Amino acid sequence: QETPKQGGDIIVTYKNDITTLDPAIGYDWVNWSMIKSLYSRLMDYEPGTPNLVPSLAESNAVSPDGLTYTFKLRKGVKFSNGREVVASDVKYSIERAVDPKTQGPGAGFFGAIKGFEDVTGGKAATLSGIEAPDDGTVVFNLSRPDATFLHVLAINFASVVPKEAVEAAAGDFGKKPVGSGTFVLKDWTIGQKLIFERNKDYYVKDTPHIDSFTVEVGQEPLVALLRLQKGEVDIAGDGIPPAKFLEIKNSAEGPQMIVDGEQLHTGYVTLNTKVKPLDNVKVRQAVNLAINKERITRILNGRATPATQPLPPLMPGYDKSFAGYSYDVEKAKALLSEAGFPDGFETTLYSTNTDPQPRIAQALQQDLAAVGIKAEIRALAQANVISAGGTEGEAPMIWSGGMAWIADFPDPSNFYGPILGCAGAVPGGWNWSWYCNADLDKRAVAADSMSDPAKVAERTAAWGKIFTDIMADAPWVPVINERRVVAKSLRMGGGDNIYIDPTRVINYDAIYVNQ
Amino acid sequence: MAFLVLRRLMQAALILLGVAAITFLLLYALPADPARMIAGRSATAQTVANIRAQLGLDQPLLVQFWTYLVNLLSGNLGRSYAQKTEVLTLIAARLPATLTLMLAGILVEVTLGLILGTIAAVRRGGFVDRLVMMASFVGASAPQFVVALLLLYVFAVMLGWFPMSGYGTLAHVVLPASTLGILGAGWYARMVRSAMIDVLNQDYVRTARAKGLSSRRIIFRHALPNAVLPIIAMIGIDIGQFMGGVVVVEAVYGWPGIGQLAWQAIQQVDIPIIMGVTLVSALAIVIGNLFADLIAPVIDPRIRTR
Amino acid sequence: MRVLKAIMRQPSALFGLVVVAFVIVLALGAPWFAPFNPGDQMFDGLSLDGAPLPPGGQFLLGTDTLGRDLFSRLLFGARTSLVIGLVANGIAVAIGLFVGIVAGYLRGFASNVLMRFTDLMTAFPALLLAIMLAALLRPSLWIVAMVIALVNWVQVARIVYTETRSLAERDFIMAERSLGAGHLRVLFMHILPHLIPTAIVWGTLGIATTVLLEATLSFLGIGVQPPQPSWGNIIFESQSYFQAAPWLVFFPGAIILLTALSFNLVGDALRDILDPTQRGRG
Amino acid sequence: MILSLIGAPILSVRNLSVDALTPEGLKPVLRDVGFDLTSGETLCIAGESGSGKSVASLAVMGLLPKTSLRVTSGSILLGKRDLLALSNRTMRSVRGGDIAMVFQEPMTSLNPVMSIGAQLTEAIREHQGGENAEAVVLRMLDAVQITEPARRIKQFPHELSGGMRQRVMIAMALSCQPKVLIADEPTTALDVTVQAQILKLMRELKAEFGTSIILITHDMGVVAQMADRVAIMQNGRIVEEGPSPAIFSRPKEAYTRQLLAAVPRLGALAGTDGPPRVTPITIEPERSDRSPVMNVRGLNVSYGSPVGRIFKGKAPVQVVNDISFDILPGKTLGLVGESGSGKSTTGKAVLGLIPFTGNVLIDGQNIAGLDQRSMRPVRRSAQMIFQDPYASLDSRMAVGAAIAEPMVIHGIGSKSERRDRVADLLRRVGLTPDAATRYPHEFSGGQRQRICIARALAVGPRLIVADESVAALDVSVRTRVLDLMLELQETIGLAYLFISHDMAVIERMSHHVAVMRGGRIVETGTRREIFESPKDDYTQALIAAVPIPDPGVYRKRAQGLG
Ligand SMILES: Nc1ncnc2c1ncn2[C@@H]1O[C@H](COP(=O)(O)OP(=O)(O)OP(=O)(O)O)[C@@H](O)[C@H]1O
Ligand SMILES: Nc1ncnc2c1ncn2[C@@H]1O[C@H](COP(=O)(O)OP(=O)(O)OP(=O)(O)O)[C@@H](O)[C@H]1O
Ligand SMILES: [Mg+2]
Ligand SMILES: [Mg+2]
Repeated sequence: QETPKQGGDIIVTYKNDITTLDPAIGYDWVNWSMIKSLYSRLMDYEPGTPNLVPSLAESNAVSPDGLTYTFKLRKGVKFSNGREVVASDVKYSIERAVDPKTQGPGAGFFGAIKGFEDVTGGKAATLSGIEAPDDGTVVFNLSRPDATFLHVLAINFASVVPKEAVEAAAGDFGKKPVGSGTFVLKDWTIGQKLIFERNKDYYVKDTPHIDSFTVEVGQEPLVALLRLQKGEVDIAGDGIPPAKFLEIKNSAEGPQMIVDGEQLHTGYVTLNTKVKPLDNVKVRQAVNLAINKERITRILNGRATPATQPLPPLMPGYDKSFAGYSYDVEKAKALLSEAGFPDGFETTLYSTNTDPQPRIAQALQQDLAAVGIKAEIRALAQANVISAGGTEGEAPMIWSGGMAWIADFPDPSNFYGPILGCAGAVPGGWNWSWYCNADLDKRAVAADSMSDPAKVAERTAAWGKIFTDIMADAPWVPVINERRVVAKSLRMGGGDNIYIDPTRVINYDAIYVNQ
Repeated sequence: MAFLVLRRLMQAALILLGVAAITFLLLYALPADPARMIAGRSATAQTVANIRAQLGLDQPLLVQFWTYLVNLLSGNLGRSYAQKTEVLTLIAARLPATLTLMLAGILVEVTLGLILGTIAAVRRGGFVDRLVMMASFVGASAPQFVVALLLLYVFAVMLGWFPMSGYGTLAHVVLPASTLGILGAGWYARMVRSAMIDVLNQDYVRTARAKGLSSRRIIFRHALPNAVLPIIAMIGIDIGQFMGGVVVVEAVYGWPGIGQLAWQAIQQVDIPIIMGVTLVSALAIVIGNLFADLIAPVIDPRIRTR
Repeated sequence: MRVLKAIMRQPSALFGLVVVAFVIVLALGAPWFAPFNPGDQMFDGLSLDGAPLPPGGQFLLGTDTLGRDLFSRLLFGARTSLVIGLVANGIAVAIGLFVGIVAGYLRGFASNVLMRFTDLMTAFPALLLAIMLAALLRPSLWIVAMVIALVNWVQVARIVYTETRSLAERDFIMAERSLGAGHLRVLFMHILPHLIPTAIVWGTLGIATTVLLEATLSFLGIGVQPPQPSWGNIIFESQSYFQAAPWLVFFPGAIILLTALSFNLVGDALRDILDPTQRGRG
Repeated sequence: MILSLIGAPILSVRNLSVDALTPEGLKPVLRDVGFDLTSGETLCIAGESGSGKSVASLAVMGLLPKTSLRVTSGSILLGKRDLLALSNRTMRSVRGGDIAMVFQEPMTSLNPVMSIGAQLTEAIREHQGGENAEAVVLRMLDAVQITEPARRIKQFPHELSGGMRQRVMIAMALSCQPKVLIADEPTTALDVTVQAQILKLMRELKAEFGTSIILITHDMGVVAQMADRVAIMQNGRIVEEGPSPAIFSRPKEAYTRQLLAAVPRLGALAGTDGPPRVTPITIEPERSDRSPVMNVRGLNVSYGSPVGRIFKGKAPVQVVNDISFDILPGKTLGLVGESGSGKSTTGKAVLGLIPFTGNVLIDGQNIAGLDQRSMRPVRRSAQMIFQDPYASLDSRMAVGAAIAEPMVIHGIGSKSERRDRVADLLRRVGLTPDAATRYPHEFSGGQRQRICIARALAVGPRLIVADESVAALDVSVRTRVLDLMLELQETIGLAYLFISHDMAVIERMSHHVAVMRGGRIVETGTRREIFESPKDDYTQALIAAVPIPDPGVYRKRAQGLG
């Protein structure tokens, strides 16, 4: 591995606008990595890995019952407005993320902190569970043990922000961010570009490597790629569109331009357990058996691997030995007959409408047709699919492509609660299978309570078992684990894992330019 | 005249109100719940309910509409759900780009349409006429995304004459405006041609020839102003047609206009932005129509006194 | 019969007529002519990398990105696209004609209301309407046809309105009234025939645009849903492949253009033939 | 020697033949046309409609429509140059510079969106350079007696009256002092007083600039007044040519004699009460106790109404002012007056075709405020023949259907009965029944006029409003149409409201006459009263301005003046 070089200015492109850089609000995969770099948090990850390391915290201690976490803050860390970061900023920032007035989507992550319900219910303004005894110390008191709590403190919603800047921005903090991260937002021309400059005062030496990165938005991926080939762009953030993939891959410079790496992603079809005839477990199993996952990976030009279980391979707890349902048309037909549908049935398959999702839906449709299931496709805008999924009895099957679950943090629990647990199986929820298994829910709670670092392996195994056991009920068809493909210019340096960092997509802190 | 302007302004205001009402009603009939979209996938039911209350989404529809209108009158278009910013700020930041693009597009289509239509009319029935009519048919029928990519590929990637993407200089405008203009030019060329053929058969053109004027002067000074009359009304309608094309063209050329904003907002069911963009484009169309109505008398003195 | 004979005399119109007839026959006989099932995603229809296959060989016009036979899809797509191009577009022109002549002929309040309504529709973003309907209705070919008609009549109405206004000023309309003709008679027996050329121009020019618009609407979820093919969809699904697999854009594009052009040629000829004032003129 | 010098032709046309391209093949339009125009001379070309007068003049200008008309042989010599051989560029300098033309249709020959001044200066700039073009224009407008020229040049054609437009056209044609001026029916659309002014102007200009004039007209009165030489055209040939007095006094050709005989002469009917009978009187003599078919009291019409309550639009223009008259059954009321005096407006208003105030009783039924449904029976008994027959026929409807239409509207007869009646009507107006399947544009002006009359007769009305029904027709056709109308009055007792600006025609047709000026009736009375003892000054002026088809009269006048 070569040593990173310092300096250089790069250009990154995205199709969509950067919606907001407010860490309490931003929750899409584009702003995710920018927010990561603008702010610092108590905990963070080693670049390119899912390994937690202290960041703003110098050290941390957990009480034996797993209910009290004590952090010592690093000294001399400054916000980009010049003020030093103190313990009360941490408290303020997390309370702000939880406060309903902020309308942040991440409040739920902090559910284990004492006083959470009071704040979300509007009964209290501050979290009784967070204390700042002095400027350098933060203490968290939890109402229940939470094994993922350190991960929670590493997600964007836990980013530390200065109160005075938030108030000065008067609700526009997302456009005028102030943090203590590796980069500072220099300029933002709405609809055109954002310029991030390195934070010269950042507390880790030689981090970041590049001097600045400019994010140009509104760039069609196809055109971004043409520009990249001409050397006008350094990173095409949206990846390589299918139409261009083979051309680039097979070109002479292809291998150096394409970063193709695994991410914490599973693409699946939800089978609505509250809709006939999918309420019958045999039918759901039959559907699982009917899907030819190999063919789908081929349609994706080999940019994915067949999935066997909800967890992606990179996730702790993934069971390599679990084979899941392999493609078997005869068995599927037999199961359907057993369930009383020898001639199949008619149903509807929802999908989002951006390439290649409708194509994958059509591939699924053809596989289903082979066992007699006639699925009508409804390809809609994402928002409409999400709303159909959250409406009881509405969508029998949803292909998750385009909205698929990418983990917030690398812990198996993150794949359960909202999307497979009972809590999500409510109107407006995200459990589109409407699958609710009280027994599994209990096991999940038990696993999450094992917060003792010594029990990590045991906990991981417990989670893994939950996800393989759930496949007996077959609420999903895990279809593929899609790899992420990013295109970068030839001068960009750094390993694949920092362009497809498991915790932050592109790690702007770690990339560098070869002069 | 002043009276006419005033009356038209009042009608325009009514139309805007109508557009606002219809859009509002339709948007709220949508099943997608904005509160849920904001809250995200990890939110509790409580959070969603809180958000709904804060946005006033739990109010009766009419109350919501009334609030919206009152805010609108004070120039407040609301805040974007997804971007948590004033819609007005977002639109204001992008409007100049779209207006530039539209004006340039109209310029291209009208100029191209006038030139081609005139040439075809003058050479009526000949080879040039057929060629021009065929080309205009292809132009009017080609898918815009493909045209955009083709122009980009040929003139930016292969020839390198124009930048591939961006906004700011004249060179940046050329390709997007041409893409937008080609489609319209096809339609205009056909309309100009038939109007022109009509006009060239008029007695006053014969009078002009009897004066010994050059063909160029006859065409540009006598025939064109008359042929252009029926086309002016089209320009007003065109602005509405452009809104669709703008989305595609802005996307391909990375043009920072409201087309992209609208497209994203639609995907995210960001109702305040959809409302805002709708109203702004309706305003543009209404102004376009108004302009067409007001410019017609400048060219045609007969309408002035009517 | 006279009309048909007159068309036969003009080579370009005859060409148009032949193409139109050919396309219609192909559309009706698609199940017999198509070498493959249009929805069949064949395993050997993709290269090992998963790329679509170029024309030639087993697949006459190549395959699409799912390994389906493009030729068969174009044949079946003709059915959808002809309905859109002819029915939807036809309805739009009909509504536009109706609103335009009524508003242009009547004066005063009724005319004003109609035209302001047209203005409102002009100002109302069509795409938005389509999205709303997409969310509220079950997608189908007829829904998309309806939406297209709803969106496209506006321009026709405006043009027809202006034309009717000047027609209504013509002496022969007053002459009809002096004979005691009622409004309906004047509108449909005397004004409408004069608008036929306009209707033909818009009707034929609109074919290609509506066929493509259908694809946009299908994409938004209100049109025909995959895997049912339509010419617009075939282009739309693969338009970003214009470099990697140009045949996926070229063939459907060429067919849309050729068909629209043929209708246009026939329309132009019809317009001249149906116009008695052109009779016996050079 | 001297003779040949003076008589050297400035323009001579030799053996000119023009073919028209039709679907049926080439059709000759002009055959071996030839004439000479000497310097300072006025040549009048007269002849029936469609004889090729306009085509000949267009050929001289090189303005034949390329797609349909083509010169097949002959030459057009301007001085020594053959215009047919000139390049386009050289021809341009001839047009407007050497030969200028005033076209047949004054209303449409000016560009509606250019100011008068711009259209005038343009020609001068083209031929004489830009310096003081403005001054030349003002001088020219002054010369054609347009008042306030400085203001006029800023105005647009629609702001001028028909007579003014025609004078602007003449000013434009003369502004570059052409050697030859071709004027194609410059006065057809104008009333006699304006016509008289324009003809006078042309004579003066000829005298002042020495311009040679080719004047095309079908009005033999105008010919008599203007011509030095006359050429008579028929079927694309010049059938007779010679000095004006010779043609008038000793016409050689039968056609020329016919043309001269057909001219209505003012005063020809002096001393008689009714119009000349075509057939001997067979119906009962006039009885004064019969109630009028039309009774008009206090009729007012104005154009342009206030648009809103708060803001006043343009003030409405009162065009018809407090008019009252009666029309008796089987009688004709002639309505005469200058262009723009409100004649057509009156005609339309009394049939309820445009809004009016006042009372109009048709057959005793007051039509004020009637809706469309209650008007229907009235429409059956009162019909209108419009000023422009071509414009009042639907160009996309076959003639037979057009004539049958009123019967369909009023639910008369079965399909076959209607067909029979159409055939009968066509025969009555002198057309063959096979005309029913043809379209309006396939007929000549006179035939179209007769179709309109047939349509008006279809439902058996008691009253017909005939607006300028013969103005656009040449004399021979005009006579036939007038005879038909009189005959119908004889046989079925029709009453007419006969609108015309032509005094001679009014004299020939009317029992009673009303003279209009500026929206008011200035004088009314029996025909005899009006023509033999006019009281109003305006009436007298109208009668005095009528040209007399006898060059001798003008010669004497000119000598008397000189
Ligand atoms: N563009 C044309 N194409 C074919 N035939 C034409 C064309 N113009 C004129 N004609 C024919 O040429 C003949 C002469 O027409 P022209 O206009 O010279 O008549 P005119 O003597 O001026 O009659 P009028 O007194 O009615 O003006 C007519 O029979 C007419 O039908
Ligand atoms: N539609 C209209 N709007 C406004 N003014 C009009 C309109 N029609 C006619 N006028 C005006 O009304 C006056 C009378 O017009 P009208 O047509 O009745 O004249 P006329 O006596 O028939 O003349 P002509 O002999 O030229 O036919 C004219 O001054 C004319 O300018
Ligand atoms: Mg003529
Ligand atoms: Mg008149």
